[in-house]
Amino acid sequence: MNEVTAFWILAAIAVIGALFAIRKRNLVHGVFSLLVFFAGLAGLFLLLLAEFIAVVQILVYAGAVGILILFAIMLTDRVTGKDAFRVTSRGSFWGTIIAASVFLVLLLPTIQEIPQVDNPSNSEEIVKQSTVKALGKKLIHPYVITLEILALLLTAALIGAVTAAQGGHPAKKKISIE
Amino acid sequence: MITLMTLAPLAAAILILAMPAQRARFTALLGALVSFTLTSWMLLQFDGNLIEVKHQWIPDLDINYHVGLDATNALVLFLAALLAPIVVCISWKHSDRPKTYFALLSIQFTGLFGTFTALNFFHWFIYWELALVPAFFLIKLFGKSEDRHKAAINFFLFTVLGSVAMLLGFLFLYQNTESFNFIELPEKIKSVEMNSLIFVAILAGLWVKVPLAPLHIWQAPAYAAAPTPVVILLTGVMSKMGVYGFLRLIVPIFPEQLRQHSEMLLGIALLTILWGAFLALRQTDLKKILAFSSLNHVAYCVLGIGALGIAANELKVDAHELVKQGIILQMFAHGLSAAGLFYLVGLLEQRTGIRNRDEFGGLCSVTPRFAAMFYSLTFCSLGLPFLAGFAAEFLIFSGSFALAPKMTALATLGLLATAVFLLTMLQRVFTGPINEKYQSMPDLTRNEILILTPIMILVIWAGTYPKTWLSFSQITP
Amino acid sequence: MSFSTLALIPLLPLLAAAVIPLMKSGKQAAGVAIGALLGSCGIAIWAFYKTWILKIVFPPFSQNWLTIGGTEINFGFILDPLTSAMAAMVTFVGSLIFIYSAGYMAKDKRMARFFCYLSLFASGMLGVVLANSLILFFMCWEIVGVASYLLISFWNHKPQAAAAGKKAFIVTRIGDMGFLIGILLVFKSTGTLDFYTTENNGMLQILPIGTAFGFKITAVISFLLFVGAIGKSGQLPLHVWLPDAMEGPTPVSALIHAATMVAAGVFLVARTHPIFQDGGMLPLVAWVGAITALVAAFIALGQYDLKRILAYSTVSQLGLMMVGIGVAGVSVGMFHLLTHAFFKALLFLGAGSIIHGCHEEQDIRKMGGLAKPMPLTTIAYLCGTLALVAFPFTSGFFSKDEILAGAWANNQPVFWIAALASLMTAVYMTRQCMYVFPGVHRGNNEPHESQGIMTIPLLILSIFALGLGALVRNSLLETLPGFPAKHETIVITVSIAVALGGIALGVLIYRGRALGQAIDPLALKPFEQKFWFDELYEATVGRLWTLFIIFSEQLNALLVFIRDLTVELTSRIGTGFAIGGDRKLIDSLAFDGLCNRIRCASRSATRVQNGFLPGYLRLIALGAVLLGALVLWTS
Amino acid sequence: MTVTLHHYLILASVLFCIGLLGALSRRNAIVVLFSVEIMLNAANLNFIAFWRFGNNPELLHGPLFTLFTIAVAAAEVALGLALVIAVYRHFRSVDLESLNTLKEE
Repeated sequence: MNEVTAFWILAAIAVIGALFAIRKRNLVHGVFSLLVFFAGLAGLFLLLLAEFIAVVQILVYAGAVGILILFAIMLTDRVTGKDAFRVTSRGSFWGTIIAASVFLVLLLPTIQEIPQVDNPSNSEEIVKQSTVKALGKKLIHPYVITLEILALLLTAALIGAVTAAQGGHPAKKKISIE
Repeated sequence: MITLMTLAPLAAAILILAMPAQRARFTALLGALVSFTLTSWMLLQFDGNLIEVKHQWIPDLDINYHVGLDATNALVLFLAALLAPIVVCISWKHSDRPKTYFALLSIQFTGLFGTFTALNFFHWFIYWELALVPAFFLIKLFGKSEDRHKAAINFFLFTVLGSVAMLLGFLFLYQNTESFNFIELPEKIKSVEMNSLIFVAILAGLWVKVPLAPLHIWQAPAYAAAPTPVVILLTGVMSKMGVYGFLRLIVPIFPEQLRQHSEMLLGIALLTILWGAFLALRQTDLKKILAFSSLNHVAYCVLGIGALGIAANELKVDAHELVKQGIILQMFAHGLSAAGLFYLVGLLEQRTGIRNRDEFGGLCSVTPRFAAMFYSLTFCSLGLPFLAGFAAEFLIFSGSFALAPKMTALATLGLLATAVFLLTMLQRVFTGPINEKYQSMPDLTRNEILILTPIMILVIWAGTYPKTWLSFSQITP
Repeated sequence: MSFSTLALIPLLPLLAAAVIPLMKSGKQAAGVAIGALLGSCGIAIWAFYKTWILKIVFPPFSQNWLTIGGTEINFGFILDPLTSAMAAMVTFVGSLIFIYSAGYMAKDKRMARFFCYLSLFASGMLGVVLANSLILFFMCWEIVGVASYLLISFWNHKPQAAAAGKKAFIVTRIGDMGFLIGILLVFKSTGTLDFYTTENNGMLQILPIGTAFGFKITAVISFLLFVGAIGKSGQLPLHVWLPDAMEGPTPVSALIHAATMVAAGVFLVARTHPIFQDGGMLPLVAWVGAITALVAAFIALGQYDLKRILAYSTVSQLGLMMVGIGVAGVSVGMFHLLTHAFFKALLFLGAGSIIHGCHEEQDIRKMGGLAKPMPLTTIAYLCGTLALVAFPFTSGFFSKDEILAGAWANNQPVFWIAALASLMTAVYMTRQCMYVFPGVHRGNNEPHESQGIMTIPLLILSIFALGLGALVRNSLLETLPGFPAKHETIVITVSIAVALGGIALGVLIYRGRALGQAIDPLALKPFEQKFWFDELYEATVGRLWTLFIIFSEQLNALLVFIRDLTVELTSRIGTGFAIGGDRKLIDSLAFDGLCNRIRCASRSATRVQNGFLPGYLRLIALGAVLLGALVLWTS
Repeated sequence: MTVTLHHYLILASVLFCIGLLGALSRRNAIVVLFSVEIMLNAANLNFIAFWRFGNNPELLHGPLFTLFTIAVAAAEVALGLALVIAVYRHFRSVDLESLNTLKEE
């Protein structure tokens, strides 16, 4: 299986996964297709010789985020959305139009100006050398501050999430859905 | 080291705000003592050559963090660092909103220290203003008399207007020279055409701060209204900021303009000397007497500055150096004696509730120790030899007489008038029949004597052997 | 005689002054002070012996005090005949006065403080005497001034005493200002303040050359220094403080007004004599001295206060010393200074003893008949009087004779004035003695003789008052610089005639009168009123001074007014803007109008802000699209 | 034919717009949240692609940036879900259309 074939297959998996994820009425199904999308993307990363990122992608997204979302769905009502007669919001047509135009705006420059791209084989050697070790060094030497800040951010997010989810004050007035 | 010394009181101020009120005074004292210790330690190693710390800050605008200790500021910095803990000790029993009070005091210390150490206009000016704002609030919030609000506003407006003029002057100067650096400016300024308006603008800021006639009218009400520790800072250190400004800015940076305007400066200084002395003669409020006396004494420094503008040709004495050393020593001496005197008057007010000189009498026999201290400091103030005031005034006079004989000769009249009003004050307060109301006034306590002791020692030391102190203001060969 | 030994002379009393405040009892304090001064006295006499008898010449000592740039300011001590004679005199007379004070002040509960001040004073005075640099001289001179201020106003519960101290300090300070300017001028023109140096570049060795303020510089300097001397030595017109200073305790009067402080002015002229000579100011010195001598002698005639008579007598005698220096050089002036120190100290201490014996009574009209209860004091006092009136062969006779001889040779008008002053001296002293000693006692209390500690110093001083002149005359005139004149017959005749004639005149006038009740024939109104000097000063200088004060105060008030006016104007303008500009223009037109428009516009915007979250998201995305389109369009 | 940067870029923009479409048109908050995740991942793909085909790959800018993005995204998801739960507690719904308290009336 050569590279091109792999690319197409993986791209197809990712696109289909993403589409299903946003179109599925059943949220649990949606999450599973999201996982498929994540996996496809990880495959693409592998294809781009970024093994470490691919692994992280699997671990964080497929592992953690997916599970998290599943839990969130379990904790809220109408998980499957069976009784929701309408999945899309009001005026979703305009949303679709806008999304399409964003796509155009993004696509146009990509198609118009063919970027001057090096032959990937030229830099392939260097790319292959950039192992996890090099990445680790980089994280320690110039980006240590960023790393620390990220750590802080995650901690803060953790605390914030706990606090927010805990609620504390029970709802004073309950608004029923229409 | 200098930075640490400058910022220690500021750190104390922040801590004070974070801590319970009863710890405030300890923290303030700690901050002041840290500064004092560091200053003393630096002075011990100081040999007259510039010790500087320089960090880039905004290099494109020549704004650097640049502090230093050199012959010009060493002694006055020491004075400020010495008076800081003393001021805190004096206000030890202060119980009215202690957190605010001590935090403001500490911030003011930082402002003062920063002004004396900064060598870059940018943060020098920040410190300069930083010293002003707490003083305003201290007078307004903690003053005793009725007119404290008016006095505080007055004080603030006068000095701020002066500062604005100075800021403008410096900005124009910067446009011409592209430098904010006090050390480099004298060199750079030689090559550019200078508008004398710049000089006048900077002069105006210092003029108000010193103050010189006729912009002195904020001084006496402010001194009279402010609480004693604040007056000590105002007269002991803040009035020196003006003179220090003259030495740091006017003398090195504007030699040409100084030469052109030296006659005017001498005249103004003379006017201030005599005016201050004569005004003091009619006052009955002890604090106002001392305020005008302060006006008169600091003006001697400016007399010296004026004389520095005159070229010394074929003189047998090193007149410029004499004047310069005299000015520095005079700042030191006056800072000490005025601080001590204001403290004593504050004690008097605290004990009797009044400070009208005519309502006392015979205190000499009621409170002998108090009288002894008061007499000594008064004599220092009127220039008695072997006390600090004389050495300083003699140096100023000996230099300025060589340069401007007539003006100096007239200025000695000020010494005479000083003697008259100070002795009249002593006579009214301490001699004559004992006023029965104050017959049981307590004498100085041990703590009060302890506070005064360093001042007394330094006054005598600087008077008998000023060499020690002048070694800080001269570059040792 | 090393530098440090010499320095001990002023330092010992200084040390005593520093130690005394730590002591509790007055007796201890007195002991310390007397001991210290006796120590100084020992050293001074040793120094005197070395310089006068062994005739050793000591090089001047200098010690750097300050070095400013290239300029040095030195402290120094000098030991020459002038100095050692003066130091010996000051310490010796001073010791006697100290001892006397221990008795005089024994009942005062502030005795310790008194001795502290006395020691400080002695220290300052000795510093003046020994100083080899003008600056040290001046500094000690000021210390003397302050100590005298403290001593004169020692009984400061009396308002007059406090006022007198202040007056003394301020009037002498007027002179000091002249002195200070003189020092500055010396410093400027020579670059040194040392009198003598081993390198021969002291200010008295290289006299300043050139002009200052349009006159010869040495003339200006000597004039200014003389102003200082006038203030300190109570010469006309700055003599007014001296009689008032009698408010102090009597030993103080003796110390300050006889032996030491007032002599400092004369000593200053003697010390800087070369400059006076070079500047040609000696005739001025002589004239001022002569006029002072005469005026003060006349005033003394009209006084009733025992000590004030002596005070004016001192002023008069100081005038004569000035005359002596002016006409015949240092030696003659110093000769009279030394003899005068002894007999005037004797007189003052005697007066103190009399006052003490009469229970603090100072008015001579209330005395009389004291010869019997106070024999020792009387004898001593009469010895002093004889010396003062220059009775032949007492010490005053020799020194005054020299002065008159010099005046005759150089300046005859001055001679006649001095002679007249001497005559008056004899008259007023006789008048005083006639009031005090013979007859019956007119006071209320029973007079008594003083104790031994007070009378013994009196007797010692009497011996010196009588004998010193003959003893030291020759060696003094030889050793000290000066040009004593030959003694013409007429001088000696006049000299003896005025002394004896004055005494005779006094006895004639006052014998058999009902003293104290009848009108005194010589106490004329101008004399009694001291020629209205105080009133004159009050009317001129005092007025001018007050005028200055009022002027400066009004000027200040004007400034405050201007400030208030500015503030008022600014606030008016501000209010004007607030009403006219702010409220009308900005508020109603611009601001409110704008607000209304904004409100209208926002109403349409609320349609977007409808709380519909996906709508918001879409808007954001739309914005992104538009931005992207813009980028594409422009690139 | 080889796979070029172009392919990846177009793929990424397609994925991004799918994510956007989801965010703009679905009414369930959780779906909106994972739409956002899809968009983020599309951006990550771009980073990696640029790194792979761009200049100076040895600087590792792409992977590093992606790493950081992933971390931020994780934080964002955690918080976002927490908020969703909180909102749900309050309104008993995660329907975005019913969350209209921002409205003026």
